[in-house]
Amino acid sequence: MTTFRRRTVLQGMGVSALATALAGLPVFAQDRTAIRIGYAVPKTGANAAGAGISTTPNYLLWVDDVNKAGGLELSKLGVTLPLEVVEYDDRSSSEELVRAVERLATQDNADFILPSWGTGPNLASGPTFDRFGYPQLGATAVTDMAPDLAKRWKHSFWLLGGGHDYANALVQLLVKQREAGTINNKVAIASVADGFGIDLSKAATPAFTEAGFELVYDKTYPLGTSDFAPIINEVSGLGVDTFVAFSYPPDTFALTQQSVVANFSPKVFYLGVGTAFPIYPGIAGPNHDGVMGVGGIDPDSEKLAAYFERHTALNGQAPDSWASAITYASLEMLQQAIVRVGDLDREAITAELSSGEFDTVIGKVKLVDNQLRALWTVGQWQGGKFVGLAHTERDGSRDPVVPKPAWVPAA
Amino acid sequence: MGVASARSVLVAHPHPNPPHKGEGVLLCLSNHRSAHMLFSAILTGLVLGGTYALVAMGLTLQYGVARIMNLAYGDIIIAASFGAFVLFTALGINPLLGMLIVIPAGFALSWLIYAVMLQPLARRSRDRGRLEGDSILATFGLLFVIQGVALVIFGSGFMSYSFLAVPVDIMGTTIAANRLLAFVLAVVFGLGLWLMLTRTRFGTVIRAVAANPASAPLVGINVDSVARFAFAIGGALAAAGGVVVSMYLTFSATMGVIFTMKALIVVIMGGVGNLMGALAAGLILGLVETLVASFIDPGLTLAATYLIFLAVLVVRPQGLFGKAAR
Amino acid sequence: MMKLALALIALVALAFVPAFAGPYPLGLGIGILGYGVLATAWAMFSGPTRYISLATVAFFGLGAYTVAVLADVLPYPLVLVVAALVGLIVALIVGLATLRLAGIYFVIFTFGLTELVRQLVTYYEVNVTRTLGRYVFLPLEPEHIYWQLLALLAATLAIAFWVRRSRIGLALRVIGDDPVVASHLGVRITRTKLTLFSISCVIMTLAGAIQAPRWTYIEPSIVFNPTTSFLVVIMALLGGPNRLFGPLLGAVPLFLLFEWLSANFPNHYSIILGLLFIAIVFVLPNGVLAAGDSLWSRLTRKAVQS
Amino acid sequence: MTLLSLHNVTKRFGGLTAVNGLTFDLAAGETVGLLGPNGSGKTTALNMISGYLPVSDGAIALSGDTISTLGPERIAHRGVARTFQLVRALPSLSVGENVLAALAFRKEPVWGKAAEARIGALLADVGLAGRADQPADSLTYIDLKRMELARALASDPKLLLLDEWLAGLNPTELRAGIDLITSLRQRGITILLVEHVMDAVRALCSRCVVMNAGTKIADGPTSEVLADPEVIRAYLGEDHA
Repeated sequence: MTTFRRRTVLQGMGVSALATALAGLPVFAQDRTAIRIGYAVPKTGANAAGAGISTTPNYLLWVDDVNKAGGLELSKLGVTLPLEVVEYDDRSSSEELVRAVERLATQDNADFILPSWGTGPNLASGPTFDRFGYPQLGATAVTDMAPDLAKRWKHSFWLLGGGHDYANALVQLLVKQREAGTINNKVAIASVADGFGIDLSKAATPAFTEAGFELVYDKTYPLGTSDFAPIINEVSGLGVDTFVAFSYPPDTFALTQQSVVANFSPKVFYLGVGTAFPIYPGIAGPNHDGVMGVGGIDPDSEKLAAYFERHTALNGQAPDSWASAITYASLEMLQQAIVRVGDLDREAITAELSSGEFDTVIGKVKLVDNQLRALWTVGQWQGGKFVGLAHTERDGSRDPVVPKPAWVPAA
Repeated sequence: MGVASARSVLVAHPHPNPPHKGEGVLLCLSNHRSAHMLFSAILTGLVLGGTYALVAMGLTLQYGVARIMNLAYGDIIIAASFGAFVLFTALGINPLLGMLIVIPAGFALSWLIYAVMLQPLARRSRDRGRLEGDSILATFGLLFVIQGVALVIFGSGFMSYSFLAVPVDIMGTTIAANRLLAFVLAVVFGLGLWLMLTRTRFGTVIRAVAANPASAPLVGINVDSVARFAFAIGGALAAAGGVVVSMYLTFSATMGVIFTMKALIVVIMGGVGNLMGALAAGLILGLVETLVASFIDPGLTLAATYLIFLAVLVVRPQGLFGKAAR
Repeated sequence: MMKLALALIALVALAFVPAFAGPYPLGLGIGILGYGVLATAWAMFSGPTRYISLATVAFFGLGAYTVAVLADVLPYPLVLVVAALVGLIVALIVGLATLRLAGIYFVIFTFGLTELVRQLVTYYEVNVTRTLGRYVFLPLEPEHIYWQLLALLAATLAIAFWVRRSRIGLALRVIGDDPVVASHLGVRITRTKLTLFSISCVIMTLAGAIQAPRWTYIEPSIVFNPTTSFLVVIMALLGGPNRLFGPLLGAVPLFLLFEWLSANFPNHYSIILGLLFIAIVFVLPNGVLAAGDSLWSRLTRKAVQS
Repeated sequence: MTLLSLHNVTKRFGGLTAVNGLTFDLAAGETVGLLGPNGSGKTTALNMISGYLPVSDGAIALSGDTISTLGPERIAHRGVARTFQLVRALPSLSVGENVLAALAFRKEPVWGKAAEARIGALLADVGLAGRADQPADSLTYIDLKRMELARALASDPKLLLLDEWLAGLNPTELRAGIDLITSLRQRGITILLVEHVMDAVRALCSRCVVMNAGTKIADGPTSEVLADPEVIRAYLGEDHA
C-alpha cells in the first residue's frame, strides 16, 4: 500500500481538464520517475465483491512485487523505474468504467491500464482500450466471443476461455466416469440467469445431450435467489448422480449448505464461481472435500505455492484458485513484455504479448490468437486444495474423486 | 411437476414411480410425490416468508410511526449481520446469544440516528411531503456512510458462516434448523410487538401517533419521543433480522439495498404501518417464491414476486391492510 | 426573445465541444447530458405532481435493449423511432396501472415495476434467445452520442418549457396540489397524467437508446441498474424539480462531484458521499427543495438586474 | 323548470348508510338550504352531486340528464361548481392561478390574455381585487374562502354547491358573505347551500331540505321547515321537542 501515490488529479475540473486534454503533452523519459499503472475497479456496487477477490488483490500484489524488486528495467531508455498507481472506483457501472478508462488514457496519461473485473465490464471497455491503443488483459472475462473480439479489438487479450471450454471439459470428465461405471446417466443442471450461468448452460446442455446423458433437470434461477430449497428438493427426487450448478458465489455457498441440510449428496457435486474461493472450505466445513467446480490449480507447482504465500501475506487472504492466478500471470506477461521491448512503446508491447512466450505462476504461457488456451477447466477440493482435474492442453494434475465423500452433517 | 415438465423443452422427464403419466397440474398433484412436494414447498415458503416479514416489520414501524422512509434500513440489517459474524467467528459467541448484544446495539444506534439526524428534519418540516423528501435524501446519505464503513472495515468480499445448518424433519420435509429458527423468531418478535402495540398503554400511544400525528399532541402525547422510540424499535427489529439472516445467507457490505427494497415491497404490499399487513405480505411473497420455483420455473420466482406485488397495488392501491387514502 | 437567442447560442457553443475537447471531457459531457436529460424528463412529470417515480431506469434500459436487439436489423434512425414507440407503449400501460396510487405506494410500485421488467427481459433472453448479453456494434463515435444527447436535451428543455407555459402544465400543477380540486375544476386527470408521463418516459427511453452504443455490451444488470433511478431523483430534487433548469442545476454539480470523489477517494467514496448528502440536507435549512428555489430566485434576480 | 333532481339517492360506506333514499328537486334559479345536524349526510349528498363520491343507489340528474354515472370533471363541464367544507386552495399556485385553473379547464376554456381580464374581474367580484399575484398559501381564512368562491364562479356554473361557506366568519364578514351570495342569486345561479348559520339560511334560502341520519325529514319553505317539531328535535335532541 505504501507504493501508492495517488495524484489529486482533478482540481478545478472543467477548465483544467480541457486544458490538459488540449495540451496532451508528451512525457519524456528523462522526466520520468515511475511507470504509471492505471486501473478502475469496482469498489462499490454489485461487482465489488468479485473484484475484491480476483482482481484488486492481484493488482496490489504485482505492484508490490515489482517495486520490491526495484522496478522495471527499460533498457532502451537506460532506466529502471518503479510502478506508480492511479486507481478509480468504477462503481460497478459500465458507463463509469468507460469514462474512467478514457480518463486514465487521456488525463492521467497512464502508461498501462489494467482492466476491471468481469465479462460485461471487459466487453464494455474493449473499444476504449483499443481506440487508445492500450493492451487489455482480460483475465476475468469468460466469453465464447473471444476469437471474434480478439480480431475486432487488436489490443484485447482473452485469458479465461469461453463457456464451451468449461462445459466440454466437464462433460468429457463425466463421460469417463460413466464409462468407469462410477456414475449413472442422469444429470441435473441449475444455472444463474446471468452472463456466466447462461454462457455455460448454453454450452453444457447440448454437450451433455450429445454425450448421451439424460438431462432430467435444466433450469435457471434469477440472480439474487437466496432460497434453493425448491430446486434441491425437486432435484433430489430425480435420482441423479451428477448435480451441476453454474452459479455465482452467494448461490454457490447457499447451494452447498442447503444440499447438506437436505442430505442431497450426489456422487458428483459441481458448482460455479465461488467454489474456488479461499473462503469456500470455511463455509462448507468438512463438506468442501470432493466438491467440484470451475477452475483449478496445479497443486505441485512451487511457483504457484510461493504466489499463494505472497498473496496471503500482502492481502491477508489467499487468492482464489481460478481467475486469481491467471490475473497475476497476465501481469507477469505484461511485465516481461515491457522488459523485453525495453521501453514503453505500447504497440510493440502488444505485439510481444501476442507472440511471445512467458514464464508465469501458471507455467509457460503462449497466447493463441490473443487468447489463453491453456486453462484449468474443472477443479475439485482435495486435501485442502482446489486441484485441477482437467486442463485444455495437458492431463489433469489429479484424478477425480468420484463419488465424493458423503456429506457430514453439521455439528 | 406437471407444469414444470411441460415448460422445459430440453428436459426428458422420467417419473420415478409413474402411476399414470400425469397430464396437467391436478392429476400431478394427486400423485403422492407431488402432494409431498406441494407440502414441502408451502413449508419452505412459509419459512422464507417469515424472514421477509421479520425484516419488514421494523420498517413498517419506522415509516408508519416516525414517518421516515429509511433507505438505510437494509444497511442496518447488514451491519447487524457483520456484528453477528464477528461475534461468532472471532469471539465464538453463538448468534442467538449474540442477539442479546446486537439487538440492543441496533436499538441504540437507531435511537441515536433519529435523535441526531432525523429529529431536526422532522421538527423543521411542516408538511409530510417535505419530510419525505428530506428523509429520502438524508437516509440515502446514511446508506452510503454505513456501507462505506463496512467496506473499509470488512472489505467487499462475501461473508458467510455456518450455524445450525442441520436438518430438521417436519412430516417428511427437511428444513435447515437456522431457517426454522428464523421463522420461529419472526413469529415471536411479531407476536411480541403486536402484544406490545395492542395490550400496553405505550402501544396505544404509538398507534395513536401512527393514525394521526397531527392530533396526537392534543391528547398529551409527545410525538417526538414516540417517533424516536418507534424508530429505535424498528432498528432493533432490523438488527434481529440481520442476525437471523446472517445464519444462513451469504452477505457482503454492498447488499444492504437489496434488503431495503425487499422490505419496502413487503411493507407497501401489506399497507404502511400495519404489522399484520407486513406479516401477511411477507408470507405471501415467500409462498409465491417457493411455489413458483417448485411448480413453474425457478427462473420466474422474482418476476412472480413483483407481479403479485404490482397486482395487489393495482387492485388495492393502499396495500392489503392499509386504510384507503383520503 | 433575448432568452431564446441566449439558449440557441449556448446550444451551438455546446455543439462545438467535441471539436476541441479530448475524449475524457467528452465522456464527462456525455455523462452530464445523459443525466441532465433524465433528470429534466423526470421532473417534467414528477416535479408538479410530486409523484416520485423510480421507474426511470426501466425506460432507460428498454431503450438500450431496443437498440441492442434491432441495431443489426433496422437503420439506426428507425431503431430510435421503435425505441420511442416501445417507451410510449410501456409508459401507457404503467401510467394506467398507477393511476390510483399515490405517495410512497407509487414510489415502490415504480421500483417493483422496474425489477419486473428486468426479470422479464432476463427470462426472455435466457429461455428464448439463450444468451444474456447482447453486443451493440454500431459505427458511432463518442461525439455522435454527445451530439444526439445534446439534441435530446435541447428538445427535452423545449418540451418542458412549452409544458410550463401551456394548459397541460397548469393542469399537472393543479393535480399535484390537490387532485380532488383538479377534478372538480374540470381537469381530465387521467389524460393529463398519462400524456405527461408518456412524454417523460419516451425521452428517458431515447436517452437509453442513444447511450447504448457506448457500452458495446448490454445485459440486464448493466442497463436496469436501479442506482440510476435513485441518482436521477436525487439530482432533480436537489436542483429543484419545479424549475425549468432546476434538474440540470442538480445534475451537473452532482455528476461532477461523484466523478471527483470516485477519482480522488476510491476507497472512501461511499463514506464521503454519504456524509455530503447528510450535510446538504442540513446545511440548507429550509430543506433541499426550498434551497433550490431560493438559489434560483437569487440567480434570476441577478439576471434581471444585470 | 327543474335543474337538479335527486331520486332515491343512497350512499353506503361498508355497513354504514350515510345517505338513504334522498329525493328532492331544485328549480332553476332557486337558492335552497340543505340542513341537518352533524353527520346527517349533507356533505355526502353534496359530494355525490359533484361526482366526488359515486352513488350506491338511485340517480342524480342535471337538466334531465343523468350525471350520477359521471366523474367530477365531466359534471364540472356540465356546469356544476362547488366549494369545500374545509377550504381547498391550491397552495403552490398564486391567487390568480387558482382562478386561472378553473378558467383553463372549463368546457370552453379561457386562456391567455382573455383569462387575465376574467381573473381580474372575478377577484374584484369577491373582494380580492389586485391580489392575483399573491401566493395562495399566504391568504387569511376568509380570503381563502373568497378565492375559492371566485374559482367556483370562474367556471360560469349553472349550479353552485356551497359547503358551509359561511362557517367561521365574524359578524362583519358574515354580512359581506351573505351579500355576495345574494348577488350571485340575482345573477340567476342556482345555489345549493349546506349551512349551519341559521341567520344566513333565513336570509338567503326560500326553501330548505333537512336531513337527519341520512334521510330527508323535511322539505319546504324555510320558515315552515325551521318551525317543524321534527326538525327541532333532530337538531336539539328529544328533550326539547
